[in-house]
Amino acid sequence: MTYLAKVTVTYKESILDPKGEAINDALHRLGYSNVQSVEMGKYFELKVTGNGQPIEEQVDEMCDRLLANVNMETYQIKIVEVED
Amino acid sequence: MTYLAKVTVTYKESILDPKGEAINDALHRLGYSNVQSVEMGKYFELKVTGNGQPIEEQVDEMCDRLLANVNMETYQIKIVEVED
Amino acid sequence: MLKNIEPTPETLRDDHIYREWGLSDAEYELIVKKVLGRLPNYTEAGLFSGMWSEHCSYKNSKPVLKKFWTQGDQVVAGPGEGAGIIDIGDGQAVVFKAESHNHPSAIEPYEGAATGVGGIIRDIFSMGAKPIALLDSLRFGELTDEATKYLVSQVVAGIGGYGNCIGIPTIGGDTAFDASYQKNPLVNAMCVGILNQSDIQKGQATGVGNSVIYVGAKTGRDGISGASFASAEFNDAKTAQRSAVQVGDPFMEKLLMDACLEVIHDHRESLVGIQDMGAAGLVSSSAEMASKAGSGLELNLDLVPQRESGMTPFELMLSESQERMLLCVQAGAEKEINAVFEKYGLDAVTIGHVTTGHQYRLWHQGKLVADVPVDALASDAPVYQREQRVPVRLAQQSNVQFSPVVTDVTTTLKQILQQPTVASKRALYRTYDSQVQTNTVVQPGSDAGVVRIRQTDKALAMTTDVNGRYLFLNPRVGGEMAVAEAARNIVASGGVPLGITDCLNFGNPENPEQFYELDESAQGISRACQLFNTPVISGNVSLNNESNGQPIYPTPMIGMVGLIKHQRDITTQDFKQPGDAVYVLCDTYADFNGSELQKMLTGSISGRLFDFDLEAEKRNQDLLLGAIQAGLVASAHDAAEGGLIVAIAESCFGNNLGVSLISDLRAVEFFAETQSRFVVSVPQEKRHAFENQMQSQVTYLGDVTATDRLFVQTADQAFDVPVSVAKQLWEEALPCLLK
Amino acid sequence: MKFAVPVFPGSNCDYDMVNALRDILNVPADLVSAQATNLEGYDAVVLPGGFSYGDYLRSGAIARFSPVMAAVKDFAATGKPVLGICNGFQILTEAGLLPGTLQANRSAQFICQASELIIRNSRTMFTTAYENQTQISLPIAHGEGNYYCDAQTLAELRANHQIVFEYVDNPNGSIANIAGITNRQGNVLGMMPHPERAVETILGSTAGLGIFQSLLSHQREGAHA
Ligand SMILES: Nc1ncnc2c1ncn2[C@@H]1O[C@H](COP(=O)(O)OP(=O)(O)O)[C@@H](O)[C@H]1O
Ligand SMILES: [Mg+2]
Repeated sequence: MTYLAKVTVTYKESILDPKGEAINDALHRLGYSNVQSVEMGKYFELKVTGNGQPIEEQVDEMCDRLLANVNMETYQIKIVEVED
Repeated sequence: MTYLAKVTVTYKESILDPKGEAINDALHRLGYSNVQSVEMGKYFELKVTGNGQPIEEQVDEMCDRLLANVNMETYQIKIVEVED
Repeated sequence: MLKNIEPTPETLRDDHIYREWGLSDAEYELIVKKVLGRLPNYTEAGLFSGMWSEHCSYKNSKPVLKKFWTQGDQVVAGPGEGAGIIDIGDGQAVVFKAESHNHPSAIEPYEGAATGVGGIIRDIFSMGAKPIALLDSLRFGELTDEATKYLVSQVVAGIGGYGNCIGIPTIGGDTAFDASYQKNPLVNAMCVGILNQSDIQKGQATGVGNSVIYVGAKTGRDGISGASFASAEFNDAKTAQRSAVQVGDPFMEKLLMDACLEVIHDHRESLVGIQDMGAAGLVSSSAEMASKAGSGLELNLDLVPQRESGMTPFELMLSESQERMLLCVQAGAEKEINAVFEKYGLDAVTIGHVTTGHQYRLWHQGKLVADVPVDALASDAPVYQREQRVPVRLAQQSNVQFSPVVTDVTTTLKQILQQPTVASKRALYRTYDSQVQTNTVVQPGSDAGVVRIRQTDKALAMTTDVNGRYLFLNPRVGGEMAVAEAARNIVASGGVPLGITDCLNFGNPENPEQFYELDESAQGISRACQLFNTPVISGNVSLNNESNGQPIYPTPMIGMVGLIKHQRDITTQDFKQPGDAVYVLCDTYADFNGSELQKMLTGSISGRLFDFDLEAEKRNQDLLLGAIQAGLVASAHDAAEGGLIVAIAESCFGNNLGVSLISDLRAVEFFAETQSRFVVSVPQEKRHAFENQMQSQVTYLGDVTATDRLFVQTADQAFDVPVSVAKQLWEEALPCLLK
Repeated sequence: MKFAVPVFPGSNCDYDMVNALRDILNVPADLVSAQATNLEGYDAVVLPGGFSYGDYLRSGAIARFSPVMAAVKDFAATGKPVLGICNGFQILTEAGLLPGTLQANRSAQFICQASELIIRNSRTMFTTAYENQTQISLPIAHGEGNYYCDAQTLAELRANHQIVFEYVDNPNGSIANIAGITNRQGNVLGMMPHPERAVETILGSTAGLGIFQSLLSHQREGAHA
């Protein structure tokens, strides 16, 4: 079985997001005055082969160790099954 | 009414994703041999105030004009209503 | 996928499919009748479309390029190889070349600019040289709309993104803004390397049985037909050309560069030839390597590392995936070479070998999918003698020099300092790492960037220049001026000009007026190169720079490198000490057509370009260089856009010094753009020696002061402004416009 | 005194560092592979600048898992000096050898320029050559040098005098103008500015020499003690 893990990583709320702010400004300059705020994060799609172990846990560990810096980022995981 | 638009932007299929490859290699070195591939994209959360116009269309336009480069990227939008 | 059903040779002919790839009917006929004597199949026709594109074959520009001055005792290798090579003594040589990435940057500015940098770096290290510096020459439309601002910020980010990551300092360049580049920006990158002459490599594949090894990134479907695309006119309707965009991977390229240089240095006996895969990817690199060596070549495409499944031979051969190199290696030495690449974590795969005869054969899934004479691909592309005609605008040009009326020169000075073309470019170049490798003596911001050469007393000065406005008014004289300005910047920095590279950015060669511009400017460039003893050693042609039928200003970017013989000669444009005497070298005339002032006051440029005396230019440069080498000069700065007063102001800014000057010129003439001039400052005790040496070509204007005041009394008005105020306007103009 | 300079794939200031150490300071220095598993025989480790593994995920995030980083941790635990410059600083924070993180510059742009710094602690083994509270100028060149930590960590950094360098005009948005910090023990220093780019007059400045000279005299004094 193969899984697709979709992971989003964003800054914790207290952390400044300069790239998000830059995009927010750019959108305002383009005339989208109803944009209140923009946050910019990372998105990962991992194709993972099932190996008998809980896939959620494995991906969670990958996020915790590598994909996110838990000092300043949080992450969300969504896993779907896909055909190989 | 306020909306939260969640946008993921990823490369089109034919485009090299050097970031994804570097992360894939790193995960392998960390022992996650069941990871087949990693794609790295961008994730945006936009808080948008309703202005009577269809919100989907507006966000779609923002993606097309700024958040993604449609020459090499595709994007997906999900919109939820939030309290102000 | 539909892709897998390839059209038959007959369909190809009947439906004229080759036209989509840029092959003309006549070219197709030539392949059928003369080259092959049969119909080409899909793959073969694709190979020809790539190799016979302007980008690879120079079919439109060859007759023009032939006119270039390429001679000189210092030339070790001229145009023809990946990059040109010039002797700098002690067994060392400097290698440099420039490359344009205009069209990709218009579509995807960050990656287009980044991959332009990546490509030119490969050209340099494939010669065996260590890249030591990058420069970038940029042209954009007016900074009045969001799209242009975005373009600027992304192009600059892409250039920095690549150079910073790979660890090559970006130490210079030039940036200008004019409406003619609005939809068609120019993004030219130049790379400079040094090598020991014993390490010089050739892109050749000789020795029957020797192996062809593929190294670096896997091949994907990105950038397919990029070569034909780069050479095709770009207009709005075509923005959908998706596959022509690539993503750069500077991390991969750093590994590739380090590994290739290790192979070149430590495995000399095993390496036969090495070449980067640039435009038209695998076919261009392999066919050129074989053709140059008079060999045949056979490749098994199943062995090519592939990023995507189901790629066709056409796609594999024409993909322009980045960060790939092709090596020819002695039979039997493959393991030894692969071991080096393995150490860097890179794929190195033997994909074919050198054969007897002169055929170029490709195998795919057991089938022979292409079998064509190798020279037909690489060197027998048709060459066109395009028609030329004097453009109407030049034929009808007014002979009158623009005669500006300026009532308050200080205000005009403040305004001109804020014109984006004149204003400080620091906001752009400060995003480039200009110091990595710890050899940069002069960072961006002076006339030329300077890097020292370790273990010697030498240094190299480098610059890029061209003023498209001058060429628009007179392509030939404008071409001379471009070379002269580059040389002026080298000389002002204390260097002896050695040679040039170029990017010829022009419009459509099939338009006789635009071809005239190309041809004329090449002649101007050539004449200046001969006079300055700065041969053309490499370059690049970018045609069809027009959008919706409007061509850009003719813009042949000149990249020049000079040798500074002793590091004590390194000179910058900043005034150094209060009390130093300020001189101007060469007289000033009321030369205003094509000037920044004309553009600012009238919104456009027009009229006959003012006169230019190349011999006088050469004399002035020799005089200044002599004075610098004699240790008489504290600072030197050439006068360019905005004229003498801008050069004086810029000389004040670096060390926040003032000046108090008197001149019998009229105030407005301080904005004239007469060529061949320098603002020079000289320590008081050296004035006498300096004046003697300069043979009365210099005029003493006054002294550098410790005050915050730029004061120039002219025959009519006075310039009078605090240096700090002028500097602030000049520094903040661009960041403000980019907001 | 012998220096080790670990080289990660993508490091690009590694040669600049060994050149400065060998040619200008006349001390032995070796480039050490990221695959190396021990650092025996070295007296100091300097993690150089660059873009390890392309810095494609977060700067320093992938490099921290290299074998040599396990060795660097052991080395640091012995109390010997570990200096991380630019990308080296980023790796040290990712590896947990220093607190906090380095984010994208507030301008979201890479910045290469001279930066004015104030020496806030001249008693560390890296800074004794400088006068306390004096100002020096060192080059910076980074896109992600915006130091961040939470309030508690910041209070600790202050209480323990771990803040070594502060920017005068904070070019990247760092919290409390922080340009360089040590660990609690004071033997691990991370800094964004590049001292190895400021060791020769011809390159514009020699203000960076003090860091290395401090280490050398620390070593000499240690030998006498
Ligand atoms: N795109 C760029 N990249 C790097 N440096 C640049 C760029 N544009 C301008 N500069 C630098 O800014 C300074 C002024 O540029 P310019 O006005 O073109 O000088 P000049 O007129 O002497 O040729 C030079 O040091 C030049 O190298
Ligand atoms: Mg100049």
